[in-house]
Amino acid sequence: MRYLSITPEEKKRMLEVTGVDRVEELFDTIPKSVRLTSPLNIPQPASEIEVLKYFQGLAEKNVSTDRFDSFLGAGTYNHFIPTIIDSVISRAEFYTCYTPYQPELSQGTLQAIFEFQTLICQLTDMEVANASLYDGSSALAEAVLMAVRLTKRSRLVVPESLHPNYRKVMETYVANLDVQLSDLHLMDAGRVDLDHLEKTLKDDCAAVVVQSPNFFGVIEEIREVTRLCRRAGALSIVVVTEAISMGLLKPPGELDADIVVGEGQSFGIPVGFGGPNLGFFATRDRYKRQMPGRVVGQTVDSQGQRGFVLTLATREQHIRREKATSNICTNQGLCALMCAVFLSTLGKQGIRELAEQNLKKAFYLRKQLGDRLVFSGNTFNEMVVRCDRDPTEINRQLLTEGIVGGLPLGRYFPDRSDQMLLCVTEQNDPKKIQRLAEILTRVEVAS
Amino acid sequence: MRYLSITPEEKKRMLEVTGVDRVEELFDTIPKSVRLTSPLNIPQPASEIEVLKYFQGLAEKNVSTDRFDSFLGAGTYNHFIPTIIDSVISRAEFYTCYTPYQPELSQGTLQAIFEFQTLICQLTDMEVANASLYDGSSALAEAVLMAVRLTKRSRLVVPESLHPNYRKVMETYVANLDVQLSDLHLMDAGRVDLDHLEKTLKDDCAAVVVQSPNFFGVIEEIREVTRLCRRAGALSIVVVTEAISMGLLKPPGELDADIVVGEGQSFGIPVGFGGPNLGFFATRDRYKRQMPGRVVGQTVDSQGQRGFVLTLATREQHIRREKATSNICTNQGLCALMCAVFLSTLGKQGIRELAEQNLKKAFYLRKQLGDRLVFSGNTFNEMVVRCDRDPTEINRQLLTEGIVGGLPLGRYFPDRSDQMLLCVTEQNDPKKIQRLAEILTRVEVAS
Amino acid sequence: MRRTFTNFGLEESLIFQKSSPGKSAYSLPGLDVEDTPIEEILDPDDVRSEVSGFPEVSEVELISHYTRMSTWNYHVDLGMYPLGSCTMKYNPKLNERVARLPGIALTHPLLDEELCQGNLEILFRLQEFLEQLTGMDGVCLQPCGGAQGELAGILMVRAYHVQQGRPRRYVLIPDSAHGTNPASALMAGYEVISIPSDGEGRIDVQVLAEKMTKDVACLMLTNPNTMGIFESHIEEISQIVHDRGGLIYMDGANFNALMGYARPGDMGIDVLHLNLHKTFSTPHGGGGPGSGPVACKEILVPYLPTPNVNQVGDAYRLSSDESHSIGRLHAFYGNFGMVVRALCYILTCGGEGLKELSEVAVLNANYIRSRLEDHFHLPYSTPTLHEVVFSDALQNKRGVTTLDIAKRLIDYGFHPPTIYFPLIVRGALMIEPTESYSKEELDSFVDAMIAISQESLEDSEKVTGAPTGAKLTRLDEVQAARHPVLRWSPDEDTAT
Amino acid sequence: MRRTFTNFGLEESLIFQKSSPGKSAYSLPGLDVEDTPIEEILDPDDVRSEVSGFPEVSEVELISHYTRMSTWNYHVDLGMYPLGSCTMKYNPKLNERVARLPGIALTHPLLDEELCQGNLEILFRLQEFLEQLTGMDGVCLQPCGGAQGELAGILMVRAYHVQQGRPRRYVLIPDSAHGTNPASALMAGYEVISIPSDGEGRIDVQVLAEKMTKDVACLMLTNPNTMGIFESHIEEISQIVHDRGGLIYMDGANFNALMGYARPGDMGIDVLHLNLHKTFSTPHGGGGPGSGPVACKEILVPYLPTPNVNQVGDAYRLSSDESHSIGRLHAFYGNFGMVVRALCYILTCGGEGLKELSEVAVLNANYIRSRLEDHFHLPYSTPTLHEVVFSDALQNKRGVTTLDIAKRLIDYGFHPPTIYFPLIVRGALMIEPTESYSKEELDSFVDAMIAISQESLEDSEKVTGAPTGAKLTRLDEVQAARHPVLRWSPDEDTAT
Ligand SMILES: Cc1ncc(COP(=O)(O)O)c(C=O)c1O
Ligand SMILES: Cc1ncc(COP(=O)(O)O)c(C=O)c1O
Repeated sequence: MRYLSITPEEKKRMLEVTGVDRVEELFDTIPKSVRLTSPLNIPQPASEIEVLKYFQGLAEKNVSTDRFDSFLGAGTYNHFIPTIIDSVISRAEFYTCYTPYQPELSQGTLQAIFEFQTLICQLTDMEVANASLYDGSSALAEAVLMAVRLTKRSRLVVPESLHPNYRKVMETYVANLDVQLSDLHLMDAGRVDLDHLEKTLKDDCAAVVVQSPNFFGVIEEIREVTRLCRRAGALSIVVVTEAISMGLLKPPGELDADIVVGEGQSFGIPVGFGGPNLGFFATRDRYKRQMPGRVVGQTVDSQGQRGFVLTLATREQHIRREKATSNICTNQGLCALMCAVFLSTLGKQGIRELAEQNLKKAFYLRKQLGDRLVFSGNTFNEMVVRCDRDPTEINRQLLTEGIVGGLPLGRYFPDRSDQMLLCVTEQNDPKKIQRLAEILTRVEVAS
Repeated sequence: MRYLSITPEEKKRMLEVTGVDRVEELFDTIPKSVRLTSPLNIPQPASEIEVLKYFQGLAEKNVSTDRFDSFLGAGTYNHFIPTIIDSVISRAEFYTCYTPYQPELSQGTLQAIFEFQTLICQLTDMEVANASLYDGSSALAEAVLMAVRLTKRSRLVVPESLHPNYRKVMETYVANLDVQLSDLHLMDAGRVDLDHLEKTLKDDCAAVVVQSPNFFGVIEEIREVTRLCRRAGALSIVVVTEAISMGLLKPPGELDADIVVGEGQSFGIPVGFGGPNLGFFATRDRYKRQMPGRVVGQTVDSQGQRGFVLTLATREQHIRREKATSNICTNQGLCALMCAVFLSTLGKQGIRELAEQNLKKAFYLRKQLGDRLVFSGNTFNEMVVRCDRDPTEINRQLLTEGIVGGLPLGRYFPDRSDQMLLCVTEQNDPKKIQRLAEILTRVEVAS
Repeated sequence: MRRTFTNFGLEESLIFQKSSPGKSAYSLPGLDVEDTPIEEILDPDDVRSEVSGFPEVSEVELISHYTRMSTWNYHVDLGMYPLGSCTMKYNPKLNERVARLPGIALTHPLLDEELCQGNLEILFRLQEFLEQLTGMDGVCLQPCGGAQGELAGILMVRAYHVQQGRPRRYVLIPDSAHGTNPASALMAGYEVISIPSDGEGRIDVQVLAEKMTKDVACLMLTNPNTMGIFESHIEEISQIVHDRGGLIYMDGANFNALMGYARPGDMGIDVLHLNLHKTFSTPHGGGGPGSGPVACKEILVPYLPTPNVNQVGDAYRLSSDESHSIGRLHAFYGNFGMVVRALCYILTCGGEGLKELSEVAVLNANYIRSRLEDHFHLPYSTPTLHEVVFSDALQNKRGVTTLDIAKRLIDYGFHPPTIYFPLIVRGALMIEPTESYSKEELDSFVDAMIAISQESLEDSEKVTGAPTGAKLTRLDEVQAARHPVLRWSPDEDTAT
Repeated sequence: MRRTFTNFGLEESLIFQKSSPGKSAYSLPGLDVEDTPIEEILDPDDVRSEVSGFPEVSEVELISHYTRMSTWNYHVDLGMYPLGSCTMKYNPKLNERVARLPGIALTHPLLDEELCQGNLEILFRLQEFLEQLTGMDGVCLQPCGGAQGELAGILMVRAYHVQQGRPRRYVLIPDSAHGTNPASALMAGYEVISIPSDGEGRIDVQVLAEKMTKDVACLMLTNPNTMGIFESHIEEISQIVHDRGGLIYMDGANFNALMGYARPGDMGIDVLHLNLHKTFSTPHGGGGPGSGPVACKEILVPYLPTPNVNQVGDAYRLSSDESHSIGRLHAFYGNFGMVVRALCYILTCGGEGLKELSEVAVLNANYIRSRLEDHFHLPYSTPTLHEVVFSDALQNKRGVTTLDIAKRLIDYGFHPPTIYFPLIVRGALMIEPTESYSKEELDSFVDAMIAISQESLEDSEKVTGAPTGAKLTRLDEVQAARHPVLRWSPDEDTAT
């Protein structure tokens, strides 16, 4: 067994020191009655070659973006990943260590996370950010819990344009707390109906959630939302699932958001069948002691040299137990590092250029779809199209041309079963975009 | 340009310090008359995405062993490569440093090479080994030069069963020195004709070269060759192209060889279109000061701590210039590291087991080929088969079944144009071996 | 041979401090569609100005930035990392390679089921293996960490009770439990009742019996517990809890002690979580991502989070029955990449290998215990499995604390054990060697511990002043918390 | 900010010292064909006993073995590595990724041409680009290093002269040349005549003119030469050599100074080698593999090593005309993996990028020269390009040598420059910064050099006793050479 380093001879000597004859005796505290007597029903060890072949075989049963042009978005985005990210995170120094409990031996991780926190603050234009949460959806759930704690109110206002899976996760987290949800309608533009919001916002409202660009790709009027929130004493929670958009769109912080959460997968993390992803969480300085999750802070050592530590631990489960701001312990550290490398690679120019390419390539499709677009509001790189055939059937056709089509919305919204959510990124081939448009608009062309 | 780290602003300040106005002035010592005035006819910079796509496109135009079952050997072998090798050599600490000229900053490389030298000695059963040469063929050429230096004789005896490309490289190296080559016949068994050798071996003979397993896969009678060499005062040079064979076959050192050279590619190095490969070179202690190439030795630092350095430098070009034992400078360091990791991974048991599997799987094919085998001598994992159709045509048929066939020997030996050299390794699927045998023996079966 | 020597390391400023205009590390192809001006696409009011403060550096600088920083970390590939409760075992390189296969890593989570059968098989097989290993009837791989697994489990307990008529009010948790347990119980809407440990370091069954009322939804038990001690009264405990209609949740963080020897499903456990990043060798990544699958008995299967994978004929399907489920915990399927690695590990080890590694993990811990028990105070003499908890009681007499011992270990070239946890041991030193390392490495650790114990008696300043051999000396955590500096900004930057 | 701090490193014994029976790091599938006993296949006399001394260790131990050892190396990703003549530039990660694409890395060299068109295109395109860059007419990518490139080139020169009637006898080589030049000339059967350098650090044209007889086959010139000085009289030199029927070989190791500025083909060079592992960013790998393509003018094309790649219509073909070729230098096509990386680099940089990087390389070297020339003796005041050579003349007055300065740089966290080369400068310190690093890094190097110069005057023992900050102090190279221990063996093992 190549993952074990003790020889039979050594085992014997160690047992002697331990004072038992057979290793099984070390398990004597487990009552016989609950012992497993049969061998595990798990196959014999497989060699490296066999394991590799097995997984390669499975990989061939998937449709992956290295072989197909994909227009799926909806919370997971197919973006370019600079090669150096994997070089950095493949250093065992980064990926095989634990949460940096012992700062003297973990300054590499700590400084990287401190930089990550800074980058997230800069991008969202917020004051503080944590070291990551599991994903965008649980980050939203944590934000909502924080808002309830802070405001001591119990109503949450949630628009239809929130990612339906985010809504579900949020519902799971608040299910057993004394919290009510109010739905918010959409306007034809595909944005939140601000009049409806104004009416819904009462003094029992803890927070309003708004996603922008929203699930349908439409850019929300965040400034108006935060203004209404301020007036009602509710907190505004802005959700971003397509983080690249922040390279171009006005940052939620500038629009007076109280909490900004979202998914950082677009920043250098492979689509990876949806995980590991990266929940980010940013808020105002005044709320930092109510923030969930780990935070790295700057300090000095006993000789006055700058160093970094995990801090504000009194918010956390290992100190506060049931009084903690969250139960989270392990987070998505390495994904935060990937994100930091990504953002530092792109830098000021690159993040803008990348966002612009997404905007313009999506617009290139948008223009071709014309009146098939369901919503009139401005979009970033996603859009909803109305189909005159079953979207699933269209997707089947697209697949034969090497294209993975969009997301049939009927899966989430029965009244939208003729609609499809499309995403265009810098990765899509213009020819495939054009072909997609052709097929969607039925100007069939021999291919 | 992401590989440059100087800003335009810094450039200006640096030019000031340097005392020139424009960077072009720094090139003023190049006469105008020989300056390049037009831009280079090399395309515009390509982005990472574009470069990747370009190479992926090229990769698809190749037939590679991840998608085909291959029976090509003949000096490059398709063996299993443990995953940890790439993990180790992908550490920048190993792959981005130079030849360890400054031992205090290079102990990692130096100790690894010292271990490599030891492993090669153990495997060949020789006393000293160097830090690597370019490949097996140039290692042979260097061995021959060394033999000429040592014996001050000028005749080399070379059998037909030597890898033809090795022979060519050797010829290139000795072309302008006062050296004569004598050919050695083969017996029906596919081995060197020892009687002919005995007759050929005169007192002008510097060395006899013998490859085992030889180019046709047959195991040579090395003991007899070295015995005849001793008697004639010539040096014996044993060449090994399929290094895995040493896990099972009697080591040349035990058979009294004077110099053992060969190709270490089988030890953890990808087939890689033939390069980088790994020339290894081992000899007797008494000849160490005539050995070509770098050597690492053990020593102590000024405080008596063990350490390693490049040593016996007085053999080398940077000290001895035209009196050096070879002109080699850069060698195949990282490949030597791969080899060391490979051999340490397999260890005593693994190298044996791997060699046995090669032997037995090749034998499985051998048995099925029956009287189509050209040579009767024992083989390790290669063999020559006689075809009743054009070997190239057979290969074309095999390809349609996902099989890359053997090497048509007509390429090297016009009189063997109906023969094919086949190699079977642990990587070959038994079903494909069987299918290969069927097609070669024409017991055609509907597939 | 000594374990350590001194060497130089390279300092590195923050990436923001290396930035200057005109450097860049990225490259993008030119826009390959027509270039519509942004104003024609967006409301100019929606467009931001440049991201102020964002770094501008070259690729070369980035690589040396991270390479240098990386050298400031201790890590598993360097040597033993005996952080108790964290199971810092070797993270196989093969796992990493498999998880990066393009056909696996580059798949979108919202693909039609037909287009991701390979991934669904991966999920399904791991579900099955974990059921086998734990003796449970259902598994959901969605939770992204142990804590989220706990939340899932307790939510399932609650859903079960609701179905029975009422959610009940309390969760019983031993005082030795990990902090995530009470925190998770609270998030599920429960109040926590703490159960003391008995003189053997086990849950006090007497007290448990008293507190276990009809208002208690469940007991959250860690087994083996955080002392490394198996809760031998598990059957009695099970009887007590179940008799009063309660359920038992097991924190499976210590599952590395049990594989092939005992299954929670055979000891009355109703629901548990595992940590793939502990027992199943997926890397900790400096804090994650991990994965905390939840497993349960038949009665709780309807409440598992959705979606999960089922086998229908030859095909794998995502479950669609959400009627009783507690719902979703993740936008997609959790940390799938960790699932791939764990499956790769299980296939590599095989059933017998998993058992052997639990065995060696337990042997190693007991060997360390035996070699150290003359030098460090052992708060409980009860036999332990995969880890052992000492205290600083002996050293404390000379003013040396657990923190000092931990920091001094750094000077000896080791990552310290977990300290001050579990809370029931004053000055706890929780040592978990795992099965990975050689006897030479274990002995070297033991020797260092003994040397530190000696130093504590003879030369205590060496210990209280440690570390002196690392990049930094002890860090001022109080200042960090009192005057939090949580991000770089040009003005606050005192370090340039 | 300081550059260095002290940290602990971990020791590691030889792999053989970690070995014991019962551990292993490998796994193989079971034999999947019938298991014939070995005696039935082989003559038992041909079968060896076990490989005595071969290591038996676990995968975990192997990984920590190499990981620890790796930390003892200084390397390019850590910081500036100003090893003159070696062009230690950044090795792009993208190159590494591309070279590992399975469709490229897993191809057999003896595949039919039709089955490896992708690889042949790679070879062909690099041949073309190198022709462009050098202004030459033919390129062969087979040589595995600069030295083999030299051998190839001189063999071609010889073949040419043989074709003209006689091989001639001598090769002229400046005394500043690299040791491989005379060694290669010898291997091609020539005798070497050394040409002195003039007062400006260039080849003495006067002497050249004298020595350049009809018996001289060629001049081997390095340009810019090993002083970093461009041989400005190149046209005159060319005239002299060619007038007497000789040829000029150029050692292109310093080509990083010239890209986009000048082409050897435009200055009378007949044949040259390049080092892909210098100018074209392929990694040095701790000593190789490198790649030393040879390029030549039309008149020498027939003599190029074979095979090479030609384009025939849409397809790429291996050349088959061997009639005049000097033959093969490698069993296959040389270090193909390095060819892939170099092509990747050229495509990434583009023509303009390559020019810019030569520019920055030259700027950086001149900046360092300007900042250091008040502190170190500059043997020649001639302007230099991509590197600069100082001597220890000033420091030597206080007993401090070049070796001392080099070792002291280690304590400052830098890899030393090349030392004692070129031989024409006593105590040479040859500094080549390359284009990769930031001004901050260059300044930090300059500051360290100045500090050392100061120390040499004020506190010379700090310098002569260096290094003290590395893993080891100065190593005894004399003992190593006098009593060579070139392999581990159980008895000679004094270190356990
Ligand atoms: C006993 C125990 N329970 C729960 C947890 C929480 O697990 P995670 O960090 O994966 O959320 C831990 C982690 O350290 C633990 O040790
Ligand atoms: C000027 C010069 N010529 C030739 C060489 C030899 O090149 P290689 O090491 O690639 O054989 C070198 C290498 O250092 C060199 O600097």
